[in-house]
Formats: sequence, structure tokens, C-alpha cells
Amino acid sequence: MNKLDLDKNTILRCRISAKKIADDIHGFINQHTTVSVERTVCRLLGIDGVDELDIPIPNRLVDEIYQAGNLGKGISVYIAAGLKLYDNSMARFISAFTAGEVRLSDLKLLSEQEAENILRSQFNKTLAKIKLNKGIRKELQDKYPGRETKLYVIVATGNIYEDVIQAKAAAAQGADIIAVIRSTGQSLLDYVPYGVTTEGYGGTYATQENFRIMRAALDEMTEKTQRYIQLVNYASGLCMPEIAAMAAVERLDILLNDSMYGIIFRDINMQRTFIDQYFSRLINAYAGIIINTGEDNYLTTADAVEEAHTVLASQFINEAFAKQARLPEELMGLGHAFEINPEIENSFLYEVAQAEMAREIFPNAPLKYMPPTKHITGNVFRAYMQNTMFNMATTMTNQSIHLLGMMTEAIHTPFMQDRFLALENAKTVQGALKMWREDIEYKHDGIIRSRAVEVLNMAEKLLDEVKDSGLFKALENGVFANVKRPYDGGKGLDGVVKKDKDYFNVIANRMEAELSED
Amino acid sequence: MNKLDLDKNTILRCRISAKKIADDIHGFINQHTTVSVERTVCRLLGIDGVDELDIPIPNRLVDEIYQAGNLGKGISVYIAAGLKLYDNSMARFISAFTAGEVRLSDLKLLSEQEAENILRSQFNKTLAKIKLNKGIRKELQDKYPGRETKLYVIVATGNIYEDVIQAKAAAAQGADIIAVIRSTGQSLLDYVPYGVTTEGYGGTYATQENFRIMRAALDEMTEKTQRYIQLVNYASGLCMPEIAAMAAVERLDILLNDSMYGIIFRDINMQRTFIDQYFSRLINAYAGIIINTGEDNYLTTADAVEEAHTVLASQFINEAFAKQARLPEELMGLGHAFEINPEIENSFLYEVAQAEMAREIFPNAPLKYMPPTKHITGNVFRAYMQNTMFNMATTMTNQSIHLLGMMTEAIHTPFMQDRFLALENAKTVQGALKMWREDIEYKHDGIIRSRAVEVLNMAEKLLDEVKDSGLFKALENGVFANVKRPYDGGKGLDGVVKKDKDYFNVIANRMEAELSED
Amino acid sequence: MKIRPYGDTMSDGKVQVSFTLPCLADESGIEAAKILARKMGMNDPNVVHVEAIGEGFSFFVVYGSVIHEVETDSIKVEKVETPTMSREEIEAIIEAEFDRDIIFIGASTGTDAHTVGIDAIMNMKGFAGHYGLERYKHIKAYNLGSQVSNEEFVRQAKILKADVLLVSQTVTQKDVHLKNMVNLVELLEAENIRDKVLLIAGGARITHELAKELGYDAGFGPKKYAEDVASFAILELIHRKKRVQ
Amino acid sequence: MKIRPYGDTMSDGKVQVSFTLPCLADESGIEAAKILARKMGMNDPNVVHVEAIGEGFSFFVVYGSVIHEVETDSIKVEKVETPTMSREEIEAIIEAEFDRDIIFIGASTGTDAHTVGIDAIMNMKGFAGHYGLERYKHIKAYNLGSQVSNEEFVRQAKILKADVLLVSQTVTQKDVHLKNMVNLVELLEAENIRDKVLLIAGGARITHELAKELGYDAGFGPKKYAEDVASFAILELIHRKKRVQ
Ligand code: B12
Ligand code: B12
Ligand SMILES: Cc1ncc(COP(=O)(O)O)c(C=O)c1O
Ligand SMILES: Cc1ncc(COP(=O)(O)O)c(C=O)c1O
Repeated sequence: MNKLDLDKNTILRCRISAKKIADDIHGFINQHTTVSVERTVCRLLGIDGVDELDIPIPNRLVDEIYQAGNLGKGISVYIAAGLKLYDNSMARFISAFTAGEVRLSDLKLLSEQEAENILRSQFNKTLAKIKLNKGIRKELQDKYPGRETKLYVIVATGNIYEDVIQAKAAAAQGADIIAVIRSTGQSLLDYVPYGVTTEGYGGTYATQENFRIMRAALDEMTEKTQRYIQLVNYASGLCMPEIAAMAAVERLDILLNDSMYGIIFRDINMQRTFIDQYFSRLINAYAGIIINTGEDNYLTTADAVEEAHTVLASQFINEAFAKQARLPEELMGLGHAFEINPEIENSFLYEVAQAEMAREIFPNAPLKYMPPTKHITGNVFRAYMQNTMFNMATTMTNQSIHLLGMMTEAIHTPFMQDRFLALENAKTVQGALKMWREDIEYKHDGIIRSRAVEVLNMAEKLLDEVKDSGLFKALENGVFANVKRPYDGGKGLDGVVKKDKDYFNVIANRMEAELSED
Repeated sequence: MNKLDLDKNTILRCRISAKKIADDIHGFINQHTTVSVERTVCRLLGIDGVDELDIPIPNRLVDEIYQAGNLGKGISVYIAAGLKLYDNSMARFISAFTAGEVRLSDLKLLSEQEAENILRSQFNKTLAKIKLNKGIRKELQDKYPGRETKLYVIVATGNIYEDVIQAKAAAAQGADIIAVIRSTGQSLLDYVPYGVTTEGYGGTYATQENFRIMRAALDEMTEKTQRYIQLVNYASGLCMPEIAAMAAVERLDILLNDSMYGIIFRDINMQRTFIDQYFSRLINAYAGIIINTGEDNYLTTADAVEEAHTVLASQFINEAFAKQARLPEELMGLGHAFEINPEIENSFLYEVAQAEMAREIFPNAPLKYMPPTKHITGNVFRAYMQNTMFNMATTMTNQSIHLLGMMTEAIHTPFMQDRFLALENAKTVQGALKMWREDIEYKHDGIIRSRAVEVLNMAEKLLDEVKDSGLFKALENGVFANVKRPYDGGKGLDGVVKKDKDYFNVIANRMEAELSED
Repeated sequence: MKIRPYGDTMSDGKVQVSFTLPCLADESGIEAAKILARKMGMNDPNVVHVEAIGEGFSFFVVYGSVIHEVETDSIKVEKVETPTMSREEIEAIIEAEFDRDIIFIGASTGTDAHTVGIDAIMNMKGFAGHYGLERYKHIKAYNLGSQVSNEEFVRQAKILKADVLLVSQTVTQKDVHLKNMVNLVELLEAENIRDKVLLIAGGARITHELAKELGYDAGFGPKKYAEDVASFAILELIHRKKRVQ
Repeated sequence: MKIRPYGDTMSDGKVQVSFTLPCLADESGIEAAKILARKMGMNDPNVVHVEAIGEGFSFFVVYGSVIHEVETDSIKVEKVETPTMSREEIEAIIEAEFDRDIIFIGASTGTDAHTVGIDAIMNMKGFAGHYGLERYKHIKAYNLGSQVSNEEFVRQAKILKADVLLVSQTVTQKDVHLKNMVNLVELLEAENIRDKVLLIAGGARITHELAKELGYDAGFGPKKYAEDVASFAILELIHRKKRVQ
């Protein structure tokens, strides 16, 4: 549908700039790896578990090579060597390693070809599992397609079992998508916690076991409700690709996975983030997991009217990075948000303009639309009204992934009743405005169309500038969310390693190859 | 503005039918008077107060003539005779009358001319006061024009002093219009209670003293808020014209004053109602009081989708009756309501269609738009959402008098906080959607336009039928609100009196003459 | 079992409260709101919103955990114990047990003008897909409308020889319904017919418990339809008939 | 004066309450809700809405009158007692009373990543039309950002010779902020600098009362801006300086 009549050429020029921006970074990405990328390789080779100090084995393995200054070769070849030593038994190799019986650095390295041969049976198992998951997901989605605009709510009790109670109630009430929010602080951990967890702050730790428990609960609800209930977690922070790998194995459906969020909102080093995001997205592409980008966050620190174009510019950049990672448009859940101060005159018109614009510029993307948060106060009734307006904007502009606003947004992570009321609000609005979008037109030169044109033009200009300065510089200058980050600052830079000439990543190679075939 | 492109000829045919319908009834009205009409004459001649049994003096006077079978002459001439006897001193005449010193029936009747001469100084005082009020209102409205769509809330504590507290708080929070809801049962009283009242059920008694108290409070708030705060009461029930007279004297601004509401919703006899409504509206026309009609009520007993056209048909009829009473369009606050079950698919589109249709068919009328009530439950949050949608529909269609929905609609008459929250909701929506109406178009052959056309066509058909059967018959058949009423049934028929050849109503004559001059 | 409110952790006791106080929206006002919340049993109340709402009043929203628990094992509720049958079952049972029609009269009594509720129960077309009593074979249903005085209602009950009296009450402000409902019982007793009829009340705020308390045989609130009241009435009439025999 | 909540009649005690109970949405569930409401002090609670919200839980909305009163005369609140001055006044007073710049450092500490609050106080452009501390003459303001550990914060305080420490805390779930705030006080005491600095907390759920309780000099919540905290800090520093002299 074309309601805004935006200029196709401007959009094309934005895409060209964004591609150039991402390509530049991609040159850098190609030359580097990170501790997280290599740990991910371990995980996809089937290595899991923790040692007696609760340190994950992937961290133990990668850290040893890193300390030895050899991570530029990639972990793959070391694992292959270890496996060879232990007759291709991963279990024996790992137990010898943790027992200190073997040091990776002492291993005799193999050729890439031999290493790959040895590793093949390991990664084949994991990749087969991931493909199986993809198949199951597709089957369930075909069987239980559900509504077009999916209703998304979060659980965040800190205790995975409590989360399950809340998630099941939400699904029973009509939620299509459940996200388990992470505990504060997890994104800055340079490892992924292990096992079931029942303590977290503002969210629940993302662990593979927690993923498994929630997936099982939601599968149960899928059958009960006859709607495929999707599961979401976060592949952001210092462990982007590792979480993507765990999610692929446990059949998560959506991951928050932005190319720049960690830089801007978690002060994670930009080099680190760009390298990590590439591999995490490659895995998502392989596993059929929808990514969600985080442009909505910009509007929590920057003004939603003034900085609207930065959201659009960032969407183009996220799209360009996603394409490099071979993600099809159908998996690009670009983010935006309803964050204009409702006291501003005509704010609703601006919101609709922005949402419709995103819808029309990215017609195949499962757009993620975030609710008002910044201008929500403790007046829960007012919040419920703001959420009604937001729900109406969503339906009027046919968004895909509809995050529900909570009336207690300004107070606490959602209670069961908050979620119930949010779902009721959204369901009612969806029905009452079902054909609205088909029924109305925006006037030529009206506020809505003019606003969309204005934002698009500003985004074009910004992309053009960023193209010239380079994205690293743009981030240093605080182009997004009004936040400035130094090239060498932030967390996790020490985990970035320049690839050696003989660097070898058995998983990336395989995934890239397979995805390029498609 | 013309967004629906409705057929002008259809609208014209509706108006022609409605005029015919009202004209037919008008023939009947002209030949009759009622006890209430005559009591109103007393009041406008300055007669007020109660006797020792709390019976209002106007009732005492009219009842005596009525009992004697002479009300067909009208009360005017009797009052004139009484005055003549007591040297034009109303006070002396009335005190003699209540003391039983003089019986009206014993008085020697005068010629119409002489009677009028005697009465002139009496009614001139009252009419001057009414004109002064009209001037004051105009002056205040010019000085403090306020917003285009006026926000209207009710108070209904039963106690006028408590009502004042609530009304002032509401005005401070942004209310433009305050209605004091009447106690249950008052509309069936064939007299108007007297003096200050502090006990009522579901509302506060409409008395002249209560009017005065509230008017003073709102005048105070007008100065404080710099917005002219309008006062509303109800000229429905068995005392339609009397309340109109009181309201004119106390500078009320709006009166609920439908031509058929009492018949349908209070089972008041239809003959009685039609006669009473004419005189009450004549007074309103004279006093510059906006009338509000009650079509919204139809949708509380009949289905809002199926019976939408009866609302429109009734609006045409109310308009025709109003014209007969010489009300200008600017005083015709025709009513309608947002009462479609929100669970119905596309209900919001139907609501907008209906509201926009009313706006375009009655472009100069200060349309009164009522909130959802029937489909409001005890879930106050859901109610708040429904009210948000309603507020949006109001702004999208530029209604004039915007009755605010209360989140506690299904529970109790409003608490102070309910009103505050309702005002906040409406104000925010008004701002956020300020230019929406100018900015969008409804598609040709879309749901909204088609629905409006369908409703208009059905209304035309219905009006055509009613024109043929006559309105009395239509009411007997339950055309409106699914309620059937017999011609001779209901309350108050015994108060209807056929005019004698020498019937004389000094006030009606004067008002009709003055209004025809304008 | 002891239960407590649930926010996001079992038994966390979380509740949401809002109210208006006649005080300012300042620190002292907030403290007053907290004191009130504590008196209501909320631990550590969180005044999440305060706002002046005009002329010396302030509006508060409070969240917190109540210390109270509810023991559910000991809960006993007055509820209509007879099962709800279908229209067809009810018709069949009348046919089997009585050799005459059963007479229902109904009204919205006193000054109450709300008819939608009583119409929902009585009118042919019923409500929300449930046919009303007028459609039942072997039931004669007289709907007297609204604003029917208790005197008139009793008079009609006698004239029509009603078996079942249906009273609808919607307006409850200042407990006007209680006064009106009690007055009807008194009139019926004065006329010596209270025990000759079934007296049933209904309305949005009417519960069975309340109705029993006021001397009615049953009470029906929202989401009750003709079949609920007819089932109760017919089974109760049979029961009484048998008791007499 | 004794006050009670106000619905539509002075002192009617009306409150609105909502909560979720782990029970069914049936008569017994409604009774459980009523029992809870009565324990909260509501007379004659009116359960105006009940609805199953999935997997054994029900949502209730209750209205009623609480019996409780609040005596307002005896209310004493911990509040910041210093007046709020304008930026210009603050600058002038520093110039008059100190011969050096006053050093503020601020951060969102612990695992908390919310910066908008502390930025509102510190950044040049400020918030809602109130300039931040960076714009004040004679104030040097160092904003360390978010997720700053207490150890790092104390280290920087020493390096920068901070006079005033500004701590922002937004995430309060499971009282994570309390633990984090107390830990900072302990660290400062261990380093023997607690009494050499002004320690000030802020955030959406922070009150002055709470901050004092936790051993801070002051706390600032919503709708407090740079001039509020600067006024307090400067006046308090002057006060302390005078006390020492
Ligand atoms: C429709 C309506 C009206 C219509 C009534 C039209 C009519 N002919 O009935 C009109 C517009 C005329 C009206 C007028 C007034 N109304 Co009114 N009205 C409502 C409204 C919106 C819906 C009520 C309704 O129809 N519900 C649908 C029916 C089906 O539900 P129900 O009555 O509960 O019936 C069900 C059960 O309770 C049960 N039942 C009911 N009766 C019986 C009887 C028996 C025997 C049995 C077995 C079962 C049974 O079966 C039904 C089906 O399940 C409510 C608000 C709301 N959303 O609830 C306000 C409301 C009831 N009205 C209210 C008021 C105050 C008034 C007025 C007094 C206002 C005024 N001062 O002008 C006037 C009435 C004057 C008077 N003399 O009574 C208040 C009552 C407050 C209170 N608790 O005291 C309400 C709650 C609105 C409000 N918040 O102020 N009203
Ligand atoms: C914006 C925002 C974010 C942004 C933050 C961006 C940023 N760089 O700051 C993003 C999107 C990144 C975010 C993330 C998260 N958030 Co957040 N977020 C919000 C939101 C919407 C607004 C907060 C805000 O900016 N307010 C505006 C500022 C100006 O207000 P303020 O902080 O109160 O500051 C004022 C005063 O308090 C005072 N003040 C504040 N600090 C200080 C300090 C001093 C010294 C002084 C004097 C004064 C002072 O001055 C300011 C001006 O008056 C709130 C919800 C809401 N509407 O309140 C949730 C909210 C705070 N977030 C919440 C949560 C749980 C999170 C996450 C943990 C979710 C997750 N698991 O992923 C993560 C954070 C992870 C982490 N490690 O902390 C919860 C906290 C629940 C609780 N009470 O524990 C909230 C309430 C939302 C919710 N209901 O779940 N969030
Ligand atoms: C892309 C993205 N990643 C992650 C998060 C969550 O933050 P954290 O990574 O700290 O869990 C968000 C915010 O909601 C986000 O938008
Ligand atoms: C035209 C009209 N008159 C009067 C009323 C109020 O009823 P009553 O006349 O019983 O006070 C209404 C309903 O709100 C109405 O719409």
C-alpha cells in the first residue's frame, strides 16, 4: 500500500548510502574476530557447561588461546587438534582440558582442511538441530498462523519459573510473542551464565537452560491456544553471537539484535560490537530467527520529534548490515517507537506519519513497534490512554510486531494484570479499527505526508554525511540518541583480535557458504 | 467540510418529510395547552414560592382553574383579573389567594387586550431579566471563548453544595460545561420542587434556588479559569416549560430538551409532551439557551448498529420541531452517541461514519456527542480505553458539545477523580489529534462512506414512512428505541387541556411575536 | 489455602489503589496518602502518582504489598444452589409438575427507570442470545415496565395472581434500592402474601447474598438470564409444593 | 485535621482498588476479594469487576469506603529544607563564599544503565527547560555515565577531589537500589571519606526520606532539577564550612 507517495529515488539514495556505510565497516569486520565470536564457535561445536568455578567451558578454551596471543588463528583449529588427540571424542577432550591434562597452546595445529574434516561431525549435529528447529517453527506457524499484527509482551520477574507462570497467563490472554527480559548487568558480562536461574534484577538471566524451560512452556501454550507463541531474548551486549547460537539451538524465534545498540546504550566498544553483530546475525539468518533492532531506544534519550530522522537513518543502516549477514527482509524486525510527548499538538499525526513511513519504506520487514515509555508517568490511567492511542497507530499503519505498552511502565516490570489489561486494550483496538487503514487517505500536503517527506529527506542528508565521515566517526560525534562514544573506549575492546592470515572459523565458513547457496 | 459527499437531495427530502411530520403535530399542539404550560406562564409573570404544604403557588393557581374546568381559557386572564383586583400588586394578590381570600373562578374575566395591558409590567420585568442574561452570556462568551469542542461533565451527588465542590474542581481541571443531573423520579413530578435541596438519588433536584447557587459558583470559576463555564439542566419530564422558564431567569446555558424523550423514556403521554416541548423551546429560543436532544438514549435500549438510522431520523424531527419553536440552528444541540459494541469488527469506523454524518448534515448545530455507556463494564481500565477511542472520534469529526465518558460509568455517578481523569483524557486527545480532521480523507466506497450513505438512506425511508403514518402512530409502533407507547397512555395526559376559542397565553404571544421579528 | 494478591511473585501481596484526598499535592499530602495506605495494610506503599485536581483536592495512585491473607478453605458463599436448565427442560418440567401456567410479573420499581435489565429477562427477544420469559411455554410473563410504585406492583400481583415477582433495581446511589426493596417486602407482608409468592430481585449491583439478607428468595446480577431465574423459580415452586403436600 | 478519601461526599472514604488473586473468577473468588477488601478496611466492598486472566488467576476491581482516617496535624515529613535558588543566585553565592570551584561527580551506579535522570541534572542542556550543572559557573561537573561500579565511583571521587557525589538509581526491582546504595556508603566509610563529601541520591523512586535513612545527605525524586540539588549542596557546604570554623 502506498499512502504517503514517498519519493522512490530518495529512498534508493538512502539505501545506497547505507550500503556504502555498512560496506566500509564490513572491511573492518572481516579482518577481526572477538572472544565472543570464538566462544560461539565452541558452542556450535557442541561445547557447553561450566567448570568448578562456574566459568563456562567456551570461555576457558578461548581465554587460554587469547592469553597466549593466538586467538588470531581462531579457536576452530585448536578444537580440531584437541579432538584429534582424543579420538574425536569431544567429551574426553573437554574433560581432559578442564582437568588441566591438556593445554590448547601445546597442541599441534592442523591444516584448515583437516581441521574442518574433524570438526564436521560436531557442527553437523548442531546445525542439523538448528535446521530441525527451523522446520518445526515453520510447521507450527503454518498450522497456527494467528493474527497479522502479533501482540508482544514481556516477562521480567527475575525467576524463570515465575516467568513461566506469567508467560502462560499472557499467552492464554492473547499474547503471540513473549520476551524474557534480561537482568540488569547481564549485557556487560563477557560470558553467558549457566543453568536455571531464579534471581535477577529487572529481568531474568538469559541462559540456555532458561531458554529451554520457557520454550517448553510456550510450546504447551501453542497447543492450548492454537496460536504459535513466539519466544524472544536478547542477542545484545558482550555475547551477541553466543546468545544467537543458544537461541538457534533452543528454537527461539526473535532476538533483539541491533548493530549499534550495545555501543550507544551499553557503552560497549564499537569495534567489538560491529564484529560480534555480524556473526550473531549470520547465525540468525541461518536459524530463521527474526532480529529486532533498537532504534526505539534513541527516542528515550533524544527527542522524538527532533531526532525522528535518526531512527530512519539507523533503520537503513541496520538493514544494510543485515543484508551483509544474509538475512532476508522477512527476518528484519526493524525497530521504532511511539515516543512523542503526547502534550505536543498534533503528536498523533506525527506518530502516524513516522509509523506509516517505516511501513512503506520497509514493506517486507516485520517491523517492531514500541510503545510509549518515556512520557509515561505513575498515572496508570493516563498511561492506559496513551497505550490506546499507540495501539490505534499500530493498527492504522499495519505494524508487524506490536510491543504492548504497560500502564505501570513508570513503576515496575509488569504484573500479571498489567499484561492482561494491555492485551485487552490491543485486541479491542485491533478489532474496532480492522479495516481503518484501507479506508482512509492522507491528504496531499497534509501534516502527515509532509512530515514523512521531511523526515525522509533529513534521513537522506544524515546518511549522506555518515557515508562521508564513516560510521565510526558518526558514533564518535553522537549522531544517534545524542550519545557520543570513542572509537577506543567502552567495554570489551580487549576482546577484539586481529585475524591472522591463517584465521579459520569453521562455522562462519559453513554458514556463509550455505546461505549464499540459497 | 465535506468528507462524505452525501447526497444533498436525500438530505433535503429528509428535511421535507420531517417538516411535514412536525407540522402535523403542530396543528395538534396549537389547539391544546397543559397544566405545565400554564404554570410556566405564572412563573414568567413572576409568581414563585410554595404554600404551607410546600405546594408551589403556580400549581395552586393552575390547579384551581383546572379543577373548575376552565383551563382552556389559559391562566393569563385569571392572573390579570386577580391583579386588577389587588391594584396590580402581585404580592397582595398572591397572598390573598393563598390565604383563601380570593378564588380565581370567582373573578370577573377581562378582555384579552385589558389582560395584556395589566400583565405587561409583570412579564416585562421577567423578560428583561432574561434578555439581560442573554447579554451577559454573550459578553462572557466573547470575552472567554474557550475551546471549539466544549468538554462537558456531570455532577450528581444529590446535594447541591457537594455538587458545587465537584463542579468547581471540574472547571479548574478544564471542564467547559457542567450539568447537574436530576434526582431519579423528578421528571415524573408534576411540579417543580422549591428551594435548596441536599438529598437526591442519582442526581440533585432541579430547583430555582439550586440553579442560582450553581450559577454563582460557575461564574466564580469563569473568572478564575478565564473560560465561560456553561451550566446545564433538564427541561424534560412533566415540567418541561417551567424548567425552561427557571433556567432562562437563572442564566442556564443549555437544557436537555427533546421533543420525544419523555414519551419514550419516561412513559409520559405523547400529547402532553408535544405540547410542553413547544413552549419550552420557545422560551429557550427567547433566552438563547441551547437545547440538547436525546437521541443518544435510543442506543441504550436499541442496537447502535441496527438502529443508527432512527437516531438520524429523530434528529431531523427534532430539528423540525425546533424550527417551529423559532430556535436558530446555533441552538440546536442535536444528540447522538458512541454506543456500538467495541467488540464488533470495525466498530470504530461505524462510529466515525455516524458522527461525521451528523456533523455534515447539521453543520451549524452545536452537536452533542455522548460517550459509551451501554458497553462499559466495571473494568474501569477498559472503560478508560473506550473513552479514549470516543474522544478520538469526537476530535476526528469535530463535535461541539463533548460529553465525557466516565471510567466508572457502570458503577456510580462520578467521583471527583473520575471526572479529573476523564478531562485529562479528552484534553490530551484534543491536542494530539488537533488537525487530524483536516489531514485525512475517507476513501470512496470505503466502509465509512458507505456506512454513512446506508444510514442516511434508511433514515430517509423511515421518515417517509413516519410522514405517512403520522408521528403519533410511529410512536405507538415503537419506531424509536424499540419502545412502544399508546396515544392515550403514560403519565400526564390528564394535564392536557383543549384550548377554548378565547384561550390566551400572554407570554407565548409575546415571545412568538418578538422572535418572529428577528 | 491461604492466598494473597499476586503481582509477579507468588504471594507478593501487590495491589493498586487510587483515591482522592482533601489535601495538597505536596510532601505532606504524599505522606497522608502513605499513612492511609499503611492503614489499609500496605507495606512500604509507593505513591507513584500525585496530582492536584482542583480546589484543595489531590489524586493519588499507590502501589504496594498488603500484609493480609485470605483463607479460602473457609469461604462459604450464599449462592443460588439450583442448577440452570435449558428453556426446553424448564418447559418440560412445568408440563410434568403443574397443570397450569406459571405467572411471573416483573418491573423496575420505585423511581428506577432502567428497563433494559428486566427486559433482558422477560422480553420475547431476550438478551445476548438468551430468550426471555415471554417466549417460554407454560409461563405467562407480565412486564409492567419501569417506575412502578411498590403499591401498584403489589396490586397487580394480586390481580394477576402472580406466582413469581421479579423486581429490577439499577440505581443504588445513597442505597435508594435497599429502602425500596425493603419497603416492598413490608407491603407484601402487610397484605399477607409474602409467603404465597416467590420474590426475586435483580440488577447490576444485586447479589444473591444481598437479596437474601433483604428477605427475598433470590437475587441475580450481571450475566444472569431468563433460564437462570426460571430454573430457580420453577424448582423452588415444585419444592414448596411438595413441602406443603 | 482528620481527613478521609473523597468520592462525592465529604469523608465518604471512597477508594478504588485492583489486584490479582490466584483463584477462580467465581462466587468464591469474589468472596475472597471481598474478604481481602474488608481486611484493608473497606466497608461493604463492591467487587465491580472480576475476570479470569489465565491459568488459575483472576483480576478484580473493587470500590468501597475505607474506615480509616488520617490525622494531618501530626504529619511530619523529612524534606529538603533549604530553599531553591536560581542558577544566577547559586553562582553568586559560590563566588561570595568560596575561592574555588565546587566539584560535583555523578553517575548511574551499579548495574543501572539509566542515564537520562543524571544527565537531566548534570548535562549542559539539562531537562525540561532547566539547565544542568555543567552550565553553572564555579561548578565543575563530571558525569561518569552509567553502570559505574561503586569502587570505580569512589576511586574517581578521590582522584577528582569531589565535594559532592551524585548517585542516580532507577532500577528498584527486588530492592537492588537499596543494596547498591548502602554498599556505596560502606565503601566511603571504609575509605574514611564519607564525612568529607556530600552524598546525594536521585531517581524516580528515590525520596529524601529514603535517602536519609540509607545514610545519604539528601535525595531527589521526579521534578527536581539542577537548581534544586545545587542549592541544597552549596548551602549545605557553606553550613558545614561555617560549622568547622
Ligand atoms: C442504559 C442506561 C440508562 C438508560 C435507561 C434506558 C432504559 N429504558 O432502561 C437511560 C439513559 C434512560 C438512563 C437514565 C438514567 N440513569 Co442510567 N444507565 C444506563 C447504563 C448505561 C446501562 C444499564 C443497562 O442497560 N445495562 C444492561 C442490562 C442488561 O444490565 P442489568 O441492568 O445489569 O441487567 C442484567 C442483570 O443485572 C440482570 N437483571 C437486571 N434486572 C433484573 C431483575 C431480575 C428479576 C433478574 C432475575 C435479573 C435482573 O439481568 C440482566 C441481564 O444479565 C448504566 C451504566 C452501565 N454501563 O451499566 C447507567 C446507570 C445504571 N444509570 C445511572 C443513573 C444514575 C441514571 C439516571 C438516574 C441519571 C439521571 N439522574 O438522569 C437516569 C435514570 C433516571 C431514573 N429514574 O432511573 C447510574 C446508576 C448509579 C448507581 N449505581 O446508582 C449508572 C450506573 C450510570 C452512572 N455511572 O451514573 N440510564
Ligand atoms: C528511558 C528508559 C530506559 C532506557 C534508558 C536510556 C538511558 N540511557 O538512560 C533504556 C531503553 C536503555 C532502558 C533500559 C532498561 N530499563 Co528502563 N526505562 C526507561 C524509562 C522509559 C524512562 C526513564 C527516564 O529516562 N525517565 C526520565 C528521567 C528524566 O527521569 P528520572 O530518571 O526520574 O530523573 C529525574 C529525577 O528522578 C531526578 N534524578 C534522577 N537521578 C538523579 C540523581 C540525582 C543525584 C539527583 C539529584 C536527581 C536525580 O532528576 C530527574 C529530573 O527531574 C522508564 C519508565 C518510565 N517511564 O519512567 C524505564 C524503567 C526505568 N526501566 C526499567 C527497566 C527494568 C529497564 C531494563 C532493566 C529492562 C531490561 N531488563 O532490559 C533496562 C536497563 C538495563 C540496566 N542495566 O539498567 C524499569 C525499572 C523498574 C524498576 N522500578 O525496577 C522502568 C520503570 C520500566 C518498567 N516498568 O519496566 N530503560
Ligand atoms: C537491541 C536491544 N538489545 C538489548 C536491549 C536490552 O538491554 P540489555 O542488552 O541490557 O539486556 C534492548 C532494549 O530493550 C534493545 O533494544
Ligand atoms: C433529553 C433528556 N432529558 C432528560 C434526561 C434525564 O432524565 P430525567 O428527565 O429523568 O432527569 C435525559 C437523559 O440523560 C435526556 O437525554
